[in-house]
Formats: sequence, C-alpha cells, structure tokens
Amino acid sequence: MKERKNARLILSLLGVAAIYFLGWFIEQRSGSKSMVVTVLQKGAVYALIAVSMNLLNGFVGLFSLGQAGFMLVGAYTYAILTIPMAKRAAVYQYYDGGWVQFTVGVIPAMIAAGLIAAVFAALIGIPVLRLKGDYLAIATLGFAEIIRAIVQWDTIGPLTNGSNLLKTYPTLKNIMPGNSVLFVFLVVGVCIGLILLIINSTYGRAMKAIRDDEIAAEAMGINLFHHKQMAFVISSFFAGVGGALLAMYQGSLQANSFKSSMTYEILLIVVIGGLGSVSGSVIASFLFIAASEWWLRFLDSEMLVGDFKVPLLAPGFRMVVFSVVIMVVVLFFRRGIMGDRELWEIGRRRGAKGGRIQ
Amino acid sequence: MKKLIALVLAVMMLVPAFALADNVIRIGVFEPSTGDNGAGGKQEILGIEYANSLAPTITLGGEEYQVELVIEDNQSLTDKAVSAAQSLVSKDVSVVLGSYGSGASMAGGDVFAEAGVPAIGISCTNPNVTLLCDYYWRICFLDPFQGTVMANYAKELGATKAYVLTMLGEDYGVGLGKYFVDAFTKLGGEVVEENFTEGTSDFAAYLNNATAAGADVVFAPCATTYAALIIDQAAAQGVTYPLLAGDTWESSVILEAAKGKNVKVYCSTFFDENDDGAAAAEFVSGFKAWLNENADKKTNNGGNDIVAAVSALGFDGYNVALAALAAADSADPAAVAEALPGVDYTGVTGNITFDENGDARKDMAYIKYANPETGAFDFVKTQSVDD
Amino acid sequence: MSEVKNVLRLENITMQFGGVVAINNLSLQVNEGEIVALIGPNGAGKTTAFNCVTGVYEPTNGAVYFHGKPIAVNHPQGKMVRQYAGELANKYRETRPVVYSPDRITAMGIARTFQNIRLFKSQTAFENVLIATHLRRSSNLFTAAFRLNLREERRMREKAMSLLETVGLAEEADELATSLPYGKQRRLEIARALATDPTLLLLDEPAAGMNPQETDELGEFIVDIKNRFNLTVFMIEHHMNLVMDISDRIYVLDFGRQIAEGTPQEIQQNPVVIAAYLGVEEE
Amino acid sequence: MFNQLLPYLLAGISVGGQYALIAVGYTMVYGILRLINFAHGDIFTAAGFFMVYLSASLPPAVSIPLVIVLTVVLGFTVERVAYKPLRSAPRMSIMISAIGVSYLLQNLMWYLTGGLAKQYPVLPGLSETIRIGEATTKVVTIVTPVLTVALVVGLVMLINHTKIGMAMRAVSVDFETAQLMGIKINNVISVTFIIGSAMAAVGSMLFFTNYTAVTPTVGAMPGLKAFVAAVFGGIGSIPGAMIGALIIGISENLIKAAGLTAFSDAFTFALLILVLLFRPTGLFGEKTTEKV
Repeated sequence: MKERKNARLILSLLGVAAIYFLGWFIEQRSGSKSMVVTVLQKGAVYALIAVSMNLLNGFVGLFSLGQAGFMLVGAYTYAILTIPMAKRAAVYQYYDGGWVQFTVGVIPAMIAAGLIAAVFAALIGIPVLRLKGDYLAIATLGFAEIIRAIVQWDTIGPLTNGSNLLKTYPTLKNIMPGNSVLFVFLVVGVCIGLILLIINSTYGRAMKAIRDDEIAAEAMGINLFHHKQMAFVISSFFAGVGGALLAMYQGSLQANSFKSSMTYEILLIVVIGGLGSVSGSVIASFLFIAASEWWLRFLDSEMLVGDFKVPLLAPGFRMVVFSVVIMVVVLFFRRGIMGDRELWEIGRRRGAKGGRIQ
Repeated sequence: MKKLIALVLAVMMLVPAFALADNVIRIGVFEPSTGDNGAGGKQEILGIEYANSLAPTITLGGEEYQVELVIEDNQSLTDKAVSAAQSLVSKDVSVVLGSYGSGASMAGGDVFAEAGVPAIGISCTNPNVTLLCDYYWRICFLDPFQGTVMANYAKELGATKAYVLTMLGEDYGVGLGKYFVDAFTKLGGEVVEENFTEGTSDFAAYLNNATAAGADVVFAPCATTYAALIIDQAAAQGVTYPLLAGDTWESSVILEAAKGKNVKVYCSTFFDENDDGAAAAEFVSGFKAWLNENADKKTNNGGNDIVAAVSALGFDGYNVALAALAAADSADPAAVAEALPGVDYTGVTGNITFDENGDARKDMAYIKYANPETGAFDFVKTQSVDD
Repeated sequence: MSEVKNVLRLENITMQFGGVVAINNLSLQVNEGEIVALIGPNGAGKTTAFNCVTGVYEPTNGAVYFHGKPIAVNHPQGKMVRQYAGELANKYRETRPVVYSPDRITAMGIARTFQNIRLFKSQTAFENVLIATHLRRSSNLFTAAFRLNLREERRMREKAMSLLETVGLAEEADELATSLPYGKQRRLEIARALATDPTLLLLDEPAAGMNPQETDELGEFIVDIKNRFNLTVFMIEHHMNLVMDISDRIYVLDFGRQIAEGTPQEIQQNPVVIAAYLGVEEE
Repeated sequence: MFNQLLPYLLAGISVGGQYALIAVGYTMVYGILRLINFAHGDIFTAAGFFMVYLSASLPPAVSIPLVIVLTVVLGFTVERVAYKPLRSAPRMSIMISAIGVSYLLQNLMWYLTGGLAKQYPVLPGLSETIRIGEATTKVVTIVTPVLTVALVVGLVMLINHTKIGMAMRAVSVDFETAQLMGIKINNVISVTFIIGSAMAAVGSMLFFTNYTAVTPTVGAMPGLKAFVAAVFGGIGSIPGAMIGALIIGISENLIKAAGLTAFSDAFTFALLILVLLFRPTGLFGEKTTEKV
C-alpha cells in the first residue's frame, strides 16, 4: 500500500516535471510569437482561475458567480502596485499621476493581489453566504458588478485610473524574458498545488461534505458558515492571483472587460472539465483557450478553396461553433471531461462512482 | 461519440498549419469589424484594402513581393484585442495597421512591442497609444489637439458654458472630454461634466440638465450608438445650442439621426471629401469608383459611397507602411521599425512625418457640420491651434 | 447508575409552521444511560422534536436543556402571544432567547441520524465516517493543508476505521456510501454519528425498512454501543418489538401532543395509547 | 426641484414598466422550474433584432404580431432543447445550461449582425414627442406603464380564472404532486415560456423605441435588473414583479439625478442583496420551510 503510494507520488512529480519541461521546450522552440505559447500562457492563467472557481462550485457546492469581480480586484491591485514610478504620470494622465507613489516587486504585488481579493471576499461573504443556491449566484454576480462600478468611479480615479487603461506594469514577457511560459506554469503550479493540499486535508473533506448534504454536514458538527467563508476566501485569494496573472498576460487592463460574461466563460470551463475535478478544470482551460483563441480562429475569416468561397465563415462564426460545442457538452456530457475524478485517480478502483453531478 | 469529438479536436489542431507562400509580405490589419467601433473599423479597412488594390506589390532587395493583408478582428474590446494582436504576430506580419479606437490599440500595443513588430495607428487619438509604447506610430492628430480644436471652435460659436457628456468606461470619450474641458476652461469658459453608463437609453434627463445649467454648447464625444440617441433627444427637446463631438461622429449613423431634424451637429475630423488637393481629389474619385464596383465593400461602407476620413487615413496608413518597408529594404519587422521614424510621406490627408513620440506632425483638423436637409456632412472650416 | 442525572430536558416545547402546530407544549426528559423511545403515528411531530433538539428548527416556544444547559430557548413573539395566553407565554419572557446552530449542538455532544438517510453521497463509507471526525480536530487550516498534523490525521483515520469495524462495515470501507444496501446505510449513519464523540445519540427510525431479523440484530447493536461508548440513547421508532425490547422509558406523541409516558409495560397497558396508536393497524 | 426631477421620474416609470414586462418571464419561470432563466435577457434582445429585420420589408401591422410569434417560438425552442432534457437533473445543471444558452444566443446574434448596432425602426404612435409639464418625452413613456399594468392585470386574471392558470399555480406550489394529480407538466412549462417570451417581445418594442440601438449584448443588463425586480417583488408573484420593476426603474433614475450615475447599476444589485438578507421572500412572496 505504502509503496504504491510512493510510486504514485513519484509518478505525479515526474508528470509535473514533464509538463514544465514541455512548456519550457515549446517556448524555446517556437519563440514567443507563436500562438502555442499564447495558448499555454493564457490557458495556465485560466486554469488557476477555473480551479479556484471549481473549489467553490465543485467542492463546496456554492454556486458563486463572483469570480470576475475578485479577478478584477486582484488584477488592479497588481497593476497599481507595480506600475513603474517613471510611467505613472503618463498612465494616470487625467489624475496627475495618481495617489500611489511607490512600487513593489512582482511577487509581493501578486500576493497582495490575492490578499486584497480575499479581504473583499471575507467582507462580501458575511452577508452573502447565508443565501442558498441560485440566490447566492445572483448576489455574487451582483457584487462583482458593484466592484466593477466602484473601480470605474471617477472619484477614486487617482487610485484606479477610473475607466481608463492601466499599462506599463511588468508583464509575463518581461519578468522572465524568454521563459514566460515557465514563469506562469510555476506560479499556477504552486497555487494549484496549494489548493490540492487544502482539498485533500480534513478541511477539504468537510467542504465536500457540505456539498453533498448541508444538513447532514451541519449535524456532524461542521460549521457551515465558517467553512463556506473559508472556501470563499481561499477561492477569491487564488482568483485574485489569477487576475494578477491575467493582467500580466494581457499587458493592459481595463475594468470594462471583467463583466459577468467572463465569469460565465470560467464557469463553462469548470463544467466542461467536470465539477469537482481539479485536473478536469486544468485540461478544460487549455482546451477552451486553444479552441477559442487558436484552433477555431480560421472560422472567423473568409476562406477560398480553389474558387469556392466556404459558406458561413465570417467574423463571429468561431464563437457560434464554440458555443454550440459547449451546449453539447452541457446537455449530453454533463459530467464533463473528468466527472469528479482526478487524472491520477484513473485506474484506481473506488467503488462504482457513476452518475453523480451536483 | 466521445471518440468522435476527440477526432474533431485532433483535426482542428491540424488546420492552422497553413503553408507560407514565397515572396509574400504580410501587413497585419488590426481593426474592429464587430462591436461598438465595428462600423468605423470597417471603413478604415476599406481604405487599406483600396490602397492595397492600387499598390499590391513592393520591390525589396531587387525582388518583387506580393503584399498580403492579414485582417484580424479585435471586436472593439481591450481583452479581445490582446489575442487578436497575438494572432497577427504569430502570422509573421512585418508591420501592423490600426486600430480604430484607442483602447484596442493600447491593449494590443504591448503585444506588438514584445514581438518587435511596429504598428501604425491610423485614427487612434489617445496620446498614450504612442507614449506608452515604443513600437507604435500614428498618422493622425491627438486628443489634446482635437479637444483644444473643439474648445476653440465652441468659443468661436460664442459659447461660454459647455456641458460635457461622456460614457463611463470608454477610454476615448473620457480622455477627449477631459482635454476639451482643460482647453475650454483655459479659454475662460465654464464647464459642467456628466457621465452616463453603458446601455443608457434615455438621454432626456441629461439634456434637461444641460439646458437647466444654462449650457450654450454640448460636447459629447461618444460612440455613435449613443450619439444617435442624444441627437434624437436633442431634437425632441428642441434645444437651441449646438452639439459638438470628435472624430467618431463623422459617421452615416449621425447623418441619419440628424436628417430632417432641427439640430446643429458639428464634429472634428481628419479629412474632407471635398479637399481641393490633387492627391485627395484623385483618391476620392478612385475610392468611390472602387466602392461602387463592389457591392460587399459598399455595404461595409454603410451602404453609400461617402468617403469617411478614416478611409482616407487607412489609405495613407498603408502607403506609410509601404514607404517604411521600402526604406528598410527588408520585410524584417525590426528593420521596418528602424526605418519608420525617418519616413516622410505626403498622402491624401497631408504630409506625414513623425515626432520623437512617434506621432505624425499634424496641425490641422477639419470641422464638419451634419446638414439635416441634405443628409451629408458640410465642410465648415479647418481649424488649427496656435501655441 | 448510582444517581439519576438528566441529560436532555424539553420544557413546554411548541413548534408552529405558519398555522400548523407540529408540536404542542411538549415536555420530556432523558436521563443518563437510558434508552428512551419517542413513538407516535406518522405526522405526530416526532422528527420535529428531534429537529428542535438538534438546532435545525428554532422552537416557537419553550426550552431545551442539555446537561442542564439551555441550548434552545424561545418565547412567542408578536401575534403568537395571544395563542399562548397566560403563564406559558410569559414563562420565558425574562430569559434571553438562545438558539444554538446544529453544529454547536453536535459539538456539545448530541449526535443524530436521519429518518431519510443523509449520507455524503459522493464519498465512500470510510470517508463518511472520517468527515465526522473533523469536529474534534485540533489542526487549523494551515497545519492541515501543509500536513503538519500527520499524527492527528492518522488518529482520525484509525478512529474512522475502528468505528466501521464496530458497525460491521470494515469490508465495505471503500464502497461508495450510497451503493450500500439500506440496512448497512443505516449502520453507517450510526458509525458517522459516533465519530463526533457524542454523549447523547438521537436515532431517527433506525430500523426503518429492516426485516424482523435485522431489527432484532439492530436492537442488540444499539444496546451494545450504548454500553461501549457510555451513551444515552433517544430514538424514534415504529417497530414496536424493538421499542418494547430495549427502551427504558417511552413517550407517546399524537398530533403534536404528548399523550403518555412510562415504561414499556405501562405504555402497552395505557388505554389512551391503545386507542390512539396501537389500535391503528401498523403498516 | 420637481421640474428638475420630472424627466428622471418619467424615465424611471418608463424603464421600470419595460423591466416589468421582462420580469414577468423571470418570475413565472422561476416560480415553476426554480430556474433563473439567464437566457431571458437574450430572448428579449432577439425580439429587438426580429423587429429590425422584419420591419425592413413588412408594415408594422404585420411585423409586430410576427415579432411576438417569432419570440415565442424562440423561447419555446430554448425550453424544449436546453431545459427539458435536464428536468430530472440537479438545479445547478439547468442553470448552467441557461448560461450556456445565453452565451450561444449572444454569440449567434453577434455573428449574424456583425456585432454592429442596428437602428430600431420607428413604431407608429410610440416615437412621437410630447410635453409633460416642463419635460419632453416620447409617447412610449406614457404608453409603457399603461400597457404594462393592463398586461399584468390580464395575466393575473388568466392565472386565477382559467384552467391552465390553475395548473400553473398548482405546479408552482408543488411540482411532484401536481404531476401526480395528472397535470401535464410539460404543457404548463411550455405555456409559461410562451407567455414570458411574448411579454418580453412587447417589452422589447417599448424598450427599443426609447433606446433605438440593438446590439447583441444589450439585453444582458435589463435582463439581470428584471430578475432583481422579480426577486424584490417576491419571486413567483406577478404583481410583485411589476411593482419591484417600477421601484427599481424609478430609483435607478433618481440616483442618476443625484449625480451618482456610476452607481445606478450597482444600486440595483445592492438592493437585491439587502432584500435577500432582510426579506428573502421579497415584498409579496410566501415563506417556505425546508423539510428535513
């Protein structure tokens, strides 16, 4: 038993190492211009965000739709803290250089991004987590919108630059030049590793109990609010870090893009990967990003095969095909890619674990 | 079923591996053809396409190359702009043209800078496009200039109190609004500022406020969607003061909204169809003929053959790119980037040379009036700023 | 049993849902070491009484004491006052309303099972019990996440396993809880409840759906765990043989009212009970 | 002071009435399926596009009923394709499906229209300008509340006095029991979606007469606000939804009047959270207790 456990651990570590090597290798081979590299970067960022959302929706059973709001907080925290002093006057062109007159390093700023998002979550959680099911969904969605409105508020423009773009902060490509994929994989890997540790601890078990049956969980002495709040804060922390990474990936930042449709996209990734499966979310993120940003892009431009103009191809067709695929998954493959199992659990016998989705 | 999906996915992975033809130079067109700025973006693309149809080849190092336009839709959104830009970069373009809308340009700028691909902004007027990006150049005037021009013009119309209305979350409008306010207050005018949120439908209250505040001019740089509503409402209220805005309002949407109504709508823009210059006149007639030949193109131009300023700018942008390529004598983006600052090109919108920020030295704006009777823009005057 | 100590005491409990009075002025007590049964026809309010004890419901009026400590105290408010006119309405006026949440009540030492089995359905039998050991943890999120609590984690697992052995489910430890047969699911619920280290165990129809032989075995099993874990047992049950076999005392509810109380012999001879309850053919 | 506020009040009543017509669809569907139909806002948008395209070639007398029919067909189809197969699935799955449908409809509309704003046609008798006191407004501002109240009264009568209405009430009280009593659940649900979509179609005509540009995402925000209105009024209660919508419409505009435009959307959600915390059943909802 123990030997098999060790073998599994070594195998997992080798697997992770292989993924890192592959990421590094692809970037070295195809150069930073290649679309593969873009997909790897954005896919990894979305993987973290999807896993953080899965922690709530898949592991605690809280239908929360506030992820975009917490990402927004994280992304802004990171950007505001890291814009170089020399560029502040230009970025905050309408606000005399802004209020914040210092910069911090990339890693401290990312941690701050997570922490501030977590503080927001802790405050929001107090009222909101008392709500059940779809009311929670709509309330968290509402809070995300409120956060967006506040960030765009002119009065705190010197802090957030109002509705204008934030730019010139350190981005993925200039933090570790030539090794951007490795950097983002490292950060995301550490974060997902932490989430996995929590999920597999006694606290993670308590969270899964809440998902399965709130009333029974409470009768077993599990404090619902306390554990929900904990999961909400943890999830938001990593959503905040994910937001910071997204800001780094994008190179510029505007509150306007953090709309509820962003949360919906992440939710769909989680569902495609399988609610309650971390590895599913990761796989689905890469597939989702690769499909939407890369593989299906050809659908957006007119194509001539010989003299024949392929019908239907026009800007926007990509997203139509893509959303049809998503609907097929939602309707006919409800368990998603992984169901609620993990990649490393495949082949391990564990009862007949079928037919469940919550 | 699952196997089938796996197969489909596998096939999709193979598709993007298209072959690169020899002797082709790619110019990226980074424009919105959908979204809020889709209409303007399409007109800009038309100018570029027309220029490409006139000059489809270029000779570099003694060899003739075909110039291929790679058009990518940035959907007028800053987050989508990033991936659109990446897609362009991954297709090995030598230089990029666009985008209509400063927000998308600023968002894409980073990608171009990191990939070392120079980009030429065509109608993006926010100063930060070039200021915060070393790989962005631009061939049009800037918002501080445009804001000042309109403030001056407002003053000339006899206004002392201006009402400025912009949309929250829109880089272009908010920026231009601020420059107008700065300039107008400097000229001794008084300003009342208000914002509206995305999706606002009823502007009655805003215009009421303007009237109540005693404004004698309204400056409302915003997307044409809202512009149409504002004009509509202004006509309904029978306001007497003129409505002013920036370059986005030079659009058939505005003409339609103003047609047959008792409103005075002015906007500043980059180019006038009835320009007397030989180059401009030739462009206008050629472009109109080209539009009329091709039904698709005409639809993209809004169904008529009115020459938009952004089309003229697009035309110039393409030729500036060719000039830079020729000067570099290479398709290598780095070489093009090096050659760009030295380009001196006289196009249909005037002479283009770049200053140290990468901005064209342009000191003239055209002010146009949306004539409600004819449903066309009347040229009012050219306006420059002296300081 | 040297000295009689009461473990659980319900005092004038009334529970009202809208216009429906589910329990009407119920008072009862369960003493240390006893097995007390609560019986009555369907809809008599038995499970509601359990829910008032375990904090799922907030009683409309009355008080619940556990080891003499109030765990749920409430008095009617607003227009309900009229319905409880007189002494009852004012009885708890002076006391501050107390309502503990279910998890705190479990932490105090009351564990329960459910009438309609509520196992954690995505978890194995072993995990179901393991989850319940979470309550008595000493680790915090940090030590748990970084595995600084290995000793405690091992102890939790050992405890869960030994409880599964106690209820005879060691073989099925890795089976999905919901894939077990009905009888075993009921036992698993008991194992899970025991994992919270209770002093009072509430069993809600533990023998439901069992055949006579299984029911007999269950009776022995309940007595066995009662002695082994030093428990007091309060149960709702329909199987009269089981109730009469193992209970020390019985309370009978009908339409939310207590109609009788006594030893099994007394209850069997009580004419009111016979009329209201035993006279009705069961199942 | 009043003259200053009047245009805001008028705008508030008008937009509130339009939210109300959308909210009816939300509240009915939620009452019966316990589903937040996230796609409802997009069905509303689709109704806008139907009108844009139909009125290009047809007179209003034909295009108006046709728009309602097409919208109803769309709503009906969405229910049959995306919700019906999930009837026995957990509620979260249906909600995810609703989000998926919303995503699909938005992308489809984006593709078909090129993502460009389309000009809504002028409907006779609605777009004319009138003066009320110091304020000028369109006829639609006056028509909206009247029409809304009439439709809501009609709907309440339908629900209280017809067989199908009785079936709807039964299903919303207890899904399973109603099924056992021989009520054809699927028919009731279809009728619910048909009524909801028809109301949304009427709402879209009024809304877009004011806000003359139709874009693929334009319905998302009014949709969410209408849902908040439904919750505020007490989910399942049709008059509640109307009153909730009017309150939201008016307060939103008063907030604009106070110069806090940035928060007019945020206010709606803040209101929602307050309602959920302090009166989760809304103004007219009934309290239910979960059975253990």
